[in-house]
Amino acid sequence: MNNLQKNKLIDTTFKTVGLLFTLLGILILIILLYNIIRVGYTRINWEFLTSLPSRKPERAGIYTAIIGTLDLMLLTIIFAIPVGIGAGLYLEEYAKKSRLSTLLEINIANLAGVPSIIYGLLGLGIFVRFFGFGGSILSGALTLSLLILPIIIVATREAIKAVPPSLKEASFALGASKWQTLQKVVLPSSFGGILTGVILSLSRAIGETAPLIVVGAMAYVPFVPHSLFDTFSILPMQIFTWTTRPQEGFAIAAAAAIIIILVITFVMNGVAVYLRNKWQNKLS
Amino acid sequence: GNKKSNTQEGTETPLSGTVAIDGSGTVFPVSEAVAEEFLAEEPNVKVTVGESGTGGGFKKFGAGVIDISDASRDIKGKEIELCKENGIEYVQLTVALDGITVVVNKDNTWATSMTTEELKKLWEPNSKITKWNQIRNEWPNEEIHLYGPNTSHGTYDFFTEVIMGESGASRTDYNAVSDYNVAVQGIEKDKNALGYFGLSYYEENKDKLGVVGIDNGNGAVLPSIETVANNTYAPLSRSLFIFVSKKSAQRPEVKKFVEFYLDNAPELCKEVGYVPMPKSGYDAQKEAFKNAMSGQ
Amino acid sequence: MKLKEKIIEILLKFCASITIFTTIGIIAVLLFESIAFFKNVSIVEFFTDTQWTPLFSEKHFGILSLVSGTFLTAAIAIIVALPIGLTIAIYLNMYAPKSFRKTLKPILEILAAIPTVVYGFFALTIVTPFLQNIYPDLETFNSLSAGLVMGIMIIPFISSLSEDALYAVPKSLKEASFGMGSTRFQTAIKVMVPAASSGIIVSVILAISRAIGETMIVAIAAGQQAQFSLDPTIPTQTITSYIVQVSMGDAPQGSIEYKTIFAAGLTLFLFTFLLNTISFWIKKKYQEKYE
Amino acid sequence: METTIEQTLPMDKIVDKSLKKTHTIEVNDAKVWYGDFMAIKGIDMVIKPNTVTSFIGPSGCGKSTFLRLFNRMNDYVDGFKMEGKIKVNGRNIYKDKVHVEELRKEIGMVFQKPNPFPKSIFENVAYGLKIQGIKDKKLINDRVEKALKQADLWEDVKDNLKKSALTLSGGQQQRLCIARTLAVEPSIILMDEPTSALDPISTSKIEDLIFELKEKYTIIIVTHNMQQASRISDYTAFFYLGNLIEFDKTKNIFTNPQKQQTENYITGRFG
Amino acid sequence: METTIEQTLPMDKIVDKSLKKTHTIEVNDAKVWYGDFMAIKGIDMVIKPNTVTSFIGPSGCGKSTFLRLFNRMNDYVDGFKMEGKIKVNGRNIYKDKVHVEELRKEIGMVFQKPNPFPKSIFENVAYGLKIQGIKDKKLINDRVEKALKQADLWEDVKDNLKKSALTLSGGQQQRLCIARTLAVEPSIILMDEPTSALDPISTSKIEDLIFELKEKYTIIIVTHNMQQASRISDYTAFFYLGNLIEFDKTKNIFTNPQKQQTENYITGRFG
Ligand SMILES: Nc1ncnc2c1ncn2[C@@H]1O[C@H](COP(=O)(O)OP(=O)(O)OP(=O)(O)O)[C@@H](O)[C@H]1O
Ligand SMILES: Nc1ncnc2c1ncn2[C@@H]1O[C@H](COP(=O)(O)OP(=O)(O)OP(=O)(O)O)[C@@H](O)[C@H]1O
Ligand SMILES: [Mg+2]
Ligand SMILES: [Mg+2]
Repeated sequence: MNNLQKNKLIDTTFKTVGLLFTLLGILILIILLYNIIRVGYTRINWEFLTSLPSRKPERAGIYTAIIGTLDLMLLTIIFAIPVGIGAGLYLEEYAKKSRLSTLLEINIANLAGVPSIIYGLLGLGIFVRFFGFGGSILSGALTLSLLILPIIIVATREAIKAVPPSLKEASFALGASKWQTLQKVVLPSSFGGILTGVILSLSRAIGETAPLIVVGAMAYVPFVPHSLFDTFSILPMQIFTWTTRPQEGFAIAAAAAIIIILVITFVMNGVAVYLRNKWQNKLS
Repeated sequence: GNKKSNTQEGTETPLSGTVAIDGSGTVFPVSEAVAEEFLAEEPNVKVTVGESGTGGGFKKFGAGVIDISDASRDIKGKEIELCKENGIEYVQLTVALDGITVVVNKDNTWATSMTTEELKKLWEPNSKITKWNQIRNEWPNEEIHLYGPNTSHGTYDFFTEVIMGESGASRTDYNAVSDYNVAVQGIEKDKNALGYFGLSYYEENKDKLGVVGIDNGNGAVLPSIETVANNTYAPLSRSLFIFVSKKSAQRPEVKKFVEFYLDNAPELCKEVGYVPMPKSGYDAQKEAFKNAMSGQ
Repeated sequence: MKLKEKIIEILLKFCASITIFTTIGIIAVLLFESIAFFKNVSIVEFFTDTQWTPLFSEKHFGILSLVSGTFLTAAIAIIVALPIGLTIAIYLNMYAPKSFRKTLKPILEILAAIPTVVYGFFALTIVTPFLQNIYPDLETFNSLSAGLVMGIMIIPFISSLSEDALYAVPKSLKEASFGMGSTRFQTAIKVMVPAASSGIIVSVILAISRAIGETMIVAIAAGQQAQFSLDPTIPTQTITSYIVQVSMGDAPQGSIEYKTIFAAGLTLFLFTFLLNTISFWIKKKYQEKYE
Repeated sequence: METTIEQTLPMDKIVDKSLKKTHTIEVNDAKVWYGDFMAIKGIDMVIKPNTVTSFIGPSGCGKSTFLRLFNRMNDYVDGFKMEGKIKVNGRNIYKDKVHVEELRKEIGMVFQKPNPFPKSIFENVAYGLKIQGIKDKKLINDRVEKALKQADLWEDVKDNLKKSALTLSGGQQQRLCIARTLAVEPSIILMDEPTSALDPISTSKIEDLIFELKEKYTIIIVTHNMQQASRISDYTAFFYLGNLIEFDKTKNIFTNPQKQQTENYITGRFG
Repeated sequence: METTIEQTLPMDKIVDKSLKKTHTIEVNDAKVWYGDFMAIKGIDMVIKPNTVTSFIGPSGCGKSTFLRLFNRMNDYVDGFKMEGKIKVNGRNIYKDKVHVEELRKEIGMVFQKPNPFPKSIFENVAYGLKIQGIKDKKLINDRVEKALKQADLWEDVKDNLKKSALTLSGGQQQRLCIARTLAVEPSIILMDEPTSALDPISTSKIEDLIFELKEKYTIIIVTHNMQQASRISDYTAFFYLGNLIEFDKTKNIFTNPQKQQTENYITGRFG
């Protein structure tokens, strides 16, 4: 009996600690967000979003940085998604349990953990120099694509795995070929999961500064990119530049830009969570 | 590019094209300011400014990728070689001055001035100084905490060069930062701190920091826009440069941009926290640029 | 029809092999410059010298001091994140109501999405002064607060991924344990965590990878002073913060200083490669065991 | 439960597809391995057209494995290996030249758990036609309607063809799966425990359906419900540990089994 | 199958734990909801000590739900809500004061799929003792051995107690799960389809075991195998759509059911 009470006590204590830790995490999050918002909210307005960068902190805006970020993300999506989904499909549905597929698997797990700065060095060596794309938005997008590819592949595989085998069997039994089954049944059913992976990987990519600096994102770009070979600026780069400036006003502008980048990230994550839930409900 | 130069006259067809600038983060604010003003005048010219470091800038410059390289130091051996290899001829122009300030905590009442000798003793490689009273006996017997730019900054190169006489010669056990605001934060909170960085960071944080006058044998001089401009703040005044590719400067938009740069630098560099040269200095730069262009 | 299927398969296979090319590309780029580097600096010095001062006039190329900084900050981060993250994971999985779990998990995941610059200043301006109240000898730049804050940042990696792993443990095991009269805590510790251990280990290793690869927090809050020491109260430098420092700095390209970043990058790559390979095999081994 | 097989129907007549669209299945010493494990240990069997045959036997005896041989659904299983011959309409379906996709159009399958695609009802039934490349809207509409009618689902869903199939009840879903199979006009239908996930009412609807379908199709059904087997099938095969123990008219199996094992199983002495 | 219940055993004697370690279970108007769905619609039942009671009925009728009320295993299910009383040994187990962990030691449970912990055989059986805080090695060893013997597994594993439980066969695993339950010396054992995942031979071993255990324990078993119910149980309860339709001696249920629904189900007219 005594022992039972002891176990109960431990149980209750742990529950409390668990709750406290969870709340602690949320508290820190609130502190972080509060600190940013407190500093930056005064600058959040339409003008800030639509102004060009400037040497005068109170006039500086993030128009080109936002457009650069969105363009970069769009291009990254265009490059990374087909390849990532294709690779995921191959590994999950085609690859035999061979040496090659094991190698591929280790390799992908490993790439997912390679520090982003190293991707920057890769992009510099391959896209900027070897292919001669220069410090263009194309080089940036290709570099980011490689960076998020492993995440998309892993997410795709998980999503495909979650498609009930019974659906695949049903399709085969109706005389569908493998590709028809993948295209018409597997991919639509795993769409939610894949999209979640894509969005989560993008919310990682959107905050990346270091590799893009190495590849050639510019700090001052007073126009939006019109071609793949144009130079570009991105939000994190703008934030980084501003935080190193001596004037107080730039610290405020940086905080405001951080708010914007967080909002973009939250919206994307929100969409991901929404889609995940929606698709989960639909399939079960 | 034989198009007729269209400076000052005002009524010609608007220019277009691109001007690509990259390089030192120290010079960046000046170039950015110039680019911003230039944009108002020539809205169709796309001027971009990067800050991938003086070294990064020269690398691109030497490869012919950019037109103008911002630099907070002279071009060095390998970089000159690279330019030669790729047939890049250039002209070096001084666009602004900067003073390196030695700062201490606001509550530091003792270190109001230091000689360059003392600075050297304090910062030289393997320096044994760990306490204030090892610099001057009457200073407190307390540990000294050093802050400075990390080794990849032009400021670090310059400081070590003028104080130690050799670029890169420095003790290694100091708090190296990549962002001076971080150093400001550190020094602001630490009574025993001493650090050095560009004048603009001190100017912006005057209320939070104390400053050390530099005695170069002629009595202590405090850093300020005036003392840097008239070169009495010695030896810690330095020049900031742009390197212009002669070939690029053949393009009207680049040429106009450089001229615009030299015309507006005095005003704009003050605005972003640097010190303009006397007018004669800029005239000399304009002259140099003109000569370089006609020398083609 | 058959031909089309074949072509598609080859296309997909090509997509998968891009990841191999990526790795080859990384190794090639790093190796190319590293070889040049090792022509000037002996590998022995690289791995035995305890000083790292490529940008000072008196040059030393002892990667160990960067490695020790990397290791130290990552270790502190894990010491923070592992117990907290795991406790949260268990709490969310075993104790929290379902709706709680559904909302709290994504909220905590936001911690991982905040730009790391923000964390860096958080560490420097809030955590360090706070710690200095407790321990006045703490220097302004130190690996302790950088590590702590990095730990906070990677909590969601451990809490979310471990919770996923716990969630994947067959419900039947949980029921068996409850059915025997275990409390939730006993069930968690004795049954769930061991059964989910592969997933948990993988989450930890991913978190470690992230900590090792993190740049801005360390660069801002831990100073940029390479020291071969495991003292958490003094400034330190990690491999990544060194790479960023040089690649954005004024070091002349093509110089030996510049090449150091590739040698350091290669070391880092080998590091993470080792970790990830280990994690892969752990995962594989356990998977076979429980399937 | 009376059986109504035309034992005398001449074989060559059946082979002629245009005349009578169902086929004889002949199994010749079929053996199956999963890795090292031998799941089917050499089975011979002839299944006549237009009959319903039940496979019964304890769990794990190989019923599903054997059934799935007929449309080569085991092909994708890791470690699957097979020996022996299976002839449908006189043609060995395990020959290399055989188009598996083609075969599966000929031999439809209905699974244990209703598994409609997460698409609309219409799309579910039209799926098989569309993947054959049929584009003719009218044809597709007609076939969908016909299949849904055959599966006795038309009345339930005709106003809601656009609705997601997942909103149907379990029994309706299973009938939808049958309709989906019928739409591609197979001649043989394999069913692997098609009612085990259903409630009694749905079950009896499906049983009625099977009874009707027999007119036009050859049906093989796996069940572990002996009452069901005796209710709906003409022939019954009893499997045990990978062997076919007994295969006879259903009446004989349930009233007068020849083997002791069969009798034990039927009378509930194990299983 | 003869029933051997001591109908005359005075109740107060049973209540005295030291004398006879099994209890009566009384269910009083039990109702269960999962969210809005009512899964159990008001059931009364008295289960006598040292009997085997079978719960039968079609899938989804609430057998598992009802069984899991007895050891409060539904407590963790989201949306679970319960009304009514369940008394074990005269004590309402749904009172707030009741120690759920204590209760579950008293009322053991065996699940449909064998679910040994991924630990050694020994650790599996010792698990329940260890979580009670028992440290005495000798005692643990003895109890493990005793439980394994009771579960008829000792001979199979005595030389390999350190081996992972996952290497055992399905039937052995299920016996291990029973041993694990017996080791904590409960008085009542709940079994939810304990043999449905097993082959015939394992099944018959477990059935024999249940038969032996009846001497010392009260056993309630959910099964959808009517043969099994009739073979092993003294009482049988037939559930349908959340209602208890009929509850009587097994013999009566199978030979002379009082309700039409029961008869339909028993004779396989549906299910
Ligand atoms: N994919 C597989 N890999 C390995 N073994 C398998 C596989 N599928 C089935 N088996 C084994 O083959 C044997 C026959 O399985 P099968 O599914 O055909 O049995 P069944 O008679 O349909 O049983 P049930 O009534 O449970 O559906 C079983 O012992 C099973 O464990
Ligand atoms: N966790 C749950 N949430 C919601 N509904 C549930 C839950 N568990 C069971 N149900 C529903 O309650 C009803 C009774 O379920 P229960 O599992 O008790 O049936 P059962 O008689 O054991 O069936 P089976 O023979 O299939 O095991 C079913 O309609 C089921 O869908
Ligand atoms: Mg089967
Ligand atoms: Mg059940």
